[in-house]
Amino acid sequence: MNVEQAKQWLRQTSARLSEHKDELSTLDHALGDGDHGVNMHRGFQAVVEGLDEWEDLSLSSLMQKVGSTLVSKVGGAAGPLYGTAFMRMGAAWKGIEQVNGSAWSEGLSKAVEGIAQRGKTSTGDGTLLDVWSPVAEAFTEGEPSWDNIESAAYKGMEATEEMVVKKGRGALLGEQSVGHIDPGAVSSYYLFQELANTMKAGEQ
Amino acid sequence: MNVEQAKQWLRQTSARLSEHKDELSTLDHALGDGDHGVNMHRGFQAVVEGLDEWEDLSLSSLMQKVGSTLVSKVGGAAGPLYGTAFMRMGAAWKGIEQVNGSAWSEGLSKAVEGIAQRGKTSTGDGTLLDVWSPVAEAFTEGEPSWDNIESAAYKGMEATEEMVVKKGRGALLGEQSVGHIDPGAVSSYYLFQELANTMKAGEQ
Amino acid sequence: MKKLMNDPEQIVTGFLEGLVAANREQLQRLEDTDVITRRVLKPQKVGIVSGGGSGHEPAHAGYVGAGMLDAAVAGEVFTSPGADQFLSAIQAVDQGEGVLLLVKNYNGDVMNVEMAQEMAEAEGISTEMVIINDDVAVSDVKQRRGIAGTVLVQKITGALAETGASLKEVKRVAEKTVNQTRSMSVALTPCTLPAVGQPSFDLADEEMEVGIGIHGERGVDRREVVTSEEIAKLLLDHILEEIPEQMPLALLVNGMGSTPLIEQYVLANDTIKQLEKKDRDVQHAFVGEYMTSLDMAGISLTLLALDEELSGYLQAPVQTVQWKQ
Amino acid sequence: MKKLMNDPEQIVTGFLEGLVAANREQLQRLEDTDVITRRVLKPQKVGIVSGGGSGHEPAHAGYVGAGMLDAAVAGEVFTSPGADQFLSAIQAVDQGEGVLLLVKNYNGDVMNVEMAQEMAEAEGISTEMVIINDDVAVSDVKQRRGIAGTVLVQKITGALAETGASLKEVKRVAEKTVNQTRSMSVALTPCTLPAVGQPSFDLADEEMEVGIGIHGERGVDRREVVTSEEIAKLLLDHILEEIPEQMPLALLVNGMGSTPLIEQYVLANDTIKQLEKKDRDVQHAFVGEYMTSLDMAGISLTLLALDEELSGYLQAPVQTVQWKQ
Ligand SMILES: Nc1ncnc2c1ncn2[C@@H]1O[C@H](COP(=O)(O)OP(=O)(O)O)[C@@H](O)[C@H]1O
Ligand SMILES: Nc1ncnc2c1ncn2[C@@H]1O[C@H](COP(=O)(O)OP(=O)(O)O)[C@@H](O)[C@H]1O
Ligand SMILES: [Mg+2]
Ligand SMILES: [Mg+2]
Ligand SMILES: [Mg+2]
Ligand SMILES: [Mg+2]
Repeated sequence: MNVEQAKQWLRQTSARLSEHKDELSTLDHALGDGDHGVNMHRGFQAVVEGLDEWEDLSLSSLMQKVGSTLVSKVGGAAGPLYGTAFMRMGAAWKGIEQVNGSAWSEGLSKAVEGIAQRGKTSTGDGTLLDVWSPVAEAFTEGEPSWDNIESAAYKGMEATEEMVVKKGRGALLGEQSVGHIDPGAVSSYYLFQELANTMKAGEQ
Repeated sequence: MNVEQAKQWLRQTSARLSEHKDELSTLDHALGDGDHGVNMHRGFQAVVEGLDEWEDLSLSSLMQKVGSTLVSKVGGAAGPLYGTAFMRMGAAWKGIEQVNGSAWSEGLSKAVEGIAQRGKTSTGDGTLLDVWSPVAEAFTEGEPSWDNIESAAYKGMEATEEMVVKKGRGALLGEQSVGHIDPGAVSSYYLFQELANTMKAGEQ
Repeated sequence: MKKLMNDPEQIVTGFLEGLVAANREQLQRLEDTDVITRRVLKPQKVGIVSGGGSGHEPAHAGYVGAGMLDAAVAGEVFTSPGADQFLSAIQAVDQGEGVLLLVKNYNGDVMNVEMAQEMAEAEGISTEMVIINDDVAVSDVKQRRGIAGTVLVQKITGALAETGASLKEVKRVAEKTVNQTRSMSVALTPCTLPAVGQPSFDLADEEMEVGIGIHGERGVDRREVVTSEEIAKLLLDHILEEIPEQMPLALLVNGMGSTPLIEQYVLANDTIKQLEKKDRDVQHAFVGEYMTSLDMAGISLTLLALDEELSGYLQAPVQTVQWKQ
Repeated sequence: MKKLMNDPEQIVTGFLEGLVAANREQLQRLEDTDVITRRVLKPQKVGIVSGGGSGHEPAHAGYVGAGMLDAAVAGEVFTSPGADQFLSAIQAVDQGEGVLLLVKNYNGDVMNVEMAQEMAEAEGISTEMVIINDDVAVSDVKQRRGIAGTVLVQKITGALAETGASLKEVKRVAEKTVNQTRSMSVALTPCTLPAVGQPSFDLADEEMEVGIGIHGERGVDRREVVTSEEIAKLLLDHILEEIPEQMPLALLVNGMGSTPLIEQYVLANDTIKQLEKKDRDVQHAFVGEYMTSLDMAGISLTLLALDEELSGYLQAPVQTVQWKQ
């Protein structure tokens, strides 16, 4: 992935999230306070607005910028989590203009580490980490299989439905949180699906 | 009318007002703030409760006591108006144990004077005075004709429907107050009808 | 209707008892009355008394304290208290310097106070009454109601009385303040009387009622709900017609009972901006629930044209439950 | 949904602008942020910062001023502000003595503040965070939310900081206050987010929701509306379980946004009576809208177990827009 592809990815993610804004908020209504769609939409819109201004940035700096924009504009819980993830990827990709093979797996596992630290959470807590973590694992040393990655994201998302939520507002519901898909997991799935879409389009 | 008849009158009025509480409030809803029934009910209930305690009072003192109780317990606009009317009757009947002929007309015209002063109002303003004033006039020097008195009260009450209200909350409506009977006129009509009923019962 | 209450007939009693229980060092209730007074009166001072029907909390009992009222008289909800209660308040706060009664322009209040004044006079207590009628929604000036502007009159008059001014002087300044105060209101929802349980009028989902009073009575105009900016403009247009140009202003943005503070400040913001655009100098701005109408959603705007005298008393210290500065 | 507002997305901005416009001598908004600070900081003092999602007005910006907060950070409605905003607040109020952040226990708030602390540390500013979690409705103590009790922590901490105490000392007392503060709420109606326009949950005409938070989330129990006396008992039963016997108390009766003051005091009355029946000494009682949830009707009760230290700081002078004493 080069800077242009990264931008493409962010633009597509933004469009996708804006399409699914109400769906994400409705999911959050069941487990949280019903604003996840609004938050993500606001944040990625700000990212897309920024893209034009951030023309000459390196890939690493772009990721950092995206991260801090998400912290600032998403707010809530998702802001610092997504923000940290992007900032950690940016840090991992310092000096790299084209993410390949091990850089992918390095970047993603740093992102997962960041989310786990920031959210004081681990996999199985029924959060977006349950998408990010299997996705990171699906990046092996070689060139990524985008189909594998997409399906890892999908399965991770689905798995949250059966989990007792342990972190975030959903945790207030205890056992009653079972039976609901986590909204942050869904937005993360969209993010990775758009990554796969972008990269697959580039391969053709 | 002697003290016992006066008490009978007050008891019957109280019962009548309590029966018509909602009707009076509904009328007041159109012209005012919808509480005339509640106010009058509260006031006359307090009067009836007082009657047992005020056993040894003269007719004059009883009327004064009724007046001050109405001021205190009816509150609002009707309280001082009804209260003043009773206090003035009481003052007019000082030393009189049995109201007859000219005492009636003297007492009622003092009451009317009191209402006009207290309310800064005159007949035709679409208020309870439009019942009290014709009633006072229907008491001539001789023995009262209770049928005449009752019908004077009735006509006075009815006449308020066509009037532009000039005093009280109804005055805020200006021309739009036409078409509504004044609630204070209706409660006054009940008062005088019960007076007639009491006195006619005594005559038999 | 859902309300935090016990017996609806006892809601006023509950309020008064709660207010005193929460502020025991400062307030007391006169036995067998619904009169709240300062626990300790400042000696040799004209007494300032206000009152009226309940349902307008914190008015008036919330304004009893140093720099404002000496006593407040509470009637049943939306019903003037009887003359006997006003008399009790007068007797309690008179210290030989006389008592000023600040009365919102409602027939019942005025009549009850006049009766109380007559009774007080018979006891040798001098009293004066000043009638507050700030509501420009009513075109007939004689019929104009007293609404939120009342609290500004109480604040200024109370501050002056605290200095030891005479009854005559206190009355003069109260009347001047009344003359320079104008208000107007808008309701987004009606209110519901505790004992009635039904809204005082019906209002469709997208409607607002313009020019309402504080007793759940219908307003002078009904129209579609508009933005805060437009509401500010609508009310200001009416109010400013009667406020002398050039004079600096005090602004009161008053919530009607169930309008959240966030919305009150949004409207305050639009109001201040529009006044500044017209080059009006807003010297003081107060935002909050000062004179409510039970659980009505809505707002009133009040402007007071200031001179140095009024501005000084408006800024003077005050220590009541609801207004402290 | 009827609200006094313009663009629903701009309601927070309108509030902040209105608050500053109405209180220019006292407050300012940091450029390009939703951070409100004192116009003039007291020199050589630990900075006290609080913040969180909006919709809880007057919290927190209404508590910025001498004796309480130095800065308040406002997020979107019910959404934590980003770490960058907390950082701006920290930078603005740090005077070399460090900054204490008072944070209600929500995941998002805590994470954003932690990020801001890391950034501040990188700039050499020392910070501490104290997490407030007074809501006994949540049985899992780790998940307990910060609700109205927050303002008592802010009041006490702010008063101590004003004396020039060290960051460590201020943190100690803040934590002690948190440990001794417990709250619980009841809703008679849900709230409606400006941008959503739909009630946050449905509640039948005769129902109330027990144990709600301040973000329109459902409570822990739903039942028929009962009297004020019974609501007081219900909430006190839960709260008192965790309040040490014997210690004197401060009571906060907090309106949730559209509950009229008359009802708040009715409940205050019942609460104080019941506490006194249990021989509890209510030394201070506060009644009003301190921490709201938009236009929700309902109430929370907070008890704070006092010792001399806390009692002293609770009584100390304070000069903010919304809390003056
Ligand atoms: N501590 C945490 N660790 C990991 N993910 C979390 C945590 N807290 C919340 N989340 C994620 O954030 C999502 C909610 O985000 P959002 O609704 O935007 O924020 P908020 O909860 O502040 O309203 C949840 O669905 C969950 O995936
Ligand atoms: N100034 C007045 N003069 C004569 N009667 C009046 C006056 N003001 C009000 N009234 C009478 O009082 C009645 C209203 O009484 P009520 O509803 O009990 O008091 P309030 O208007 O204070 O709610 C009116 O219907 C009218 O008959
Ligand atoms: Mg959410
Ligand atoms: Mg009436
Ligand atoms: Mg009335
Ligand atoms: Mg949120």
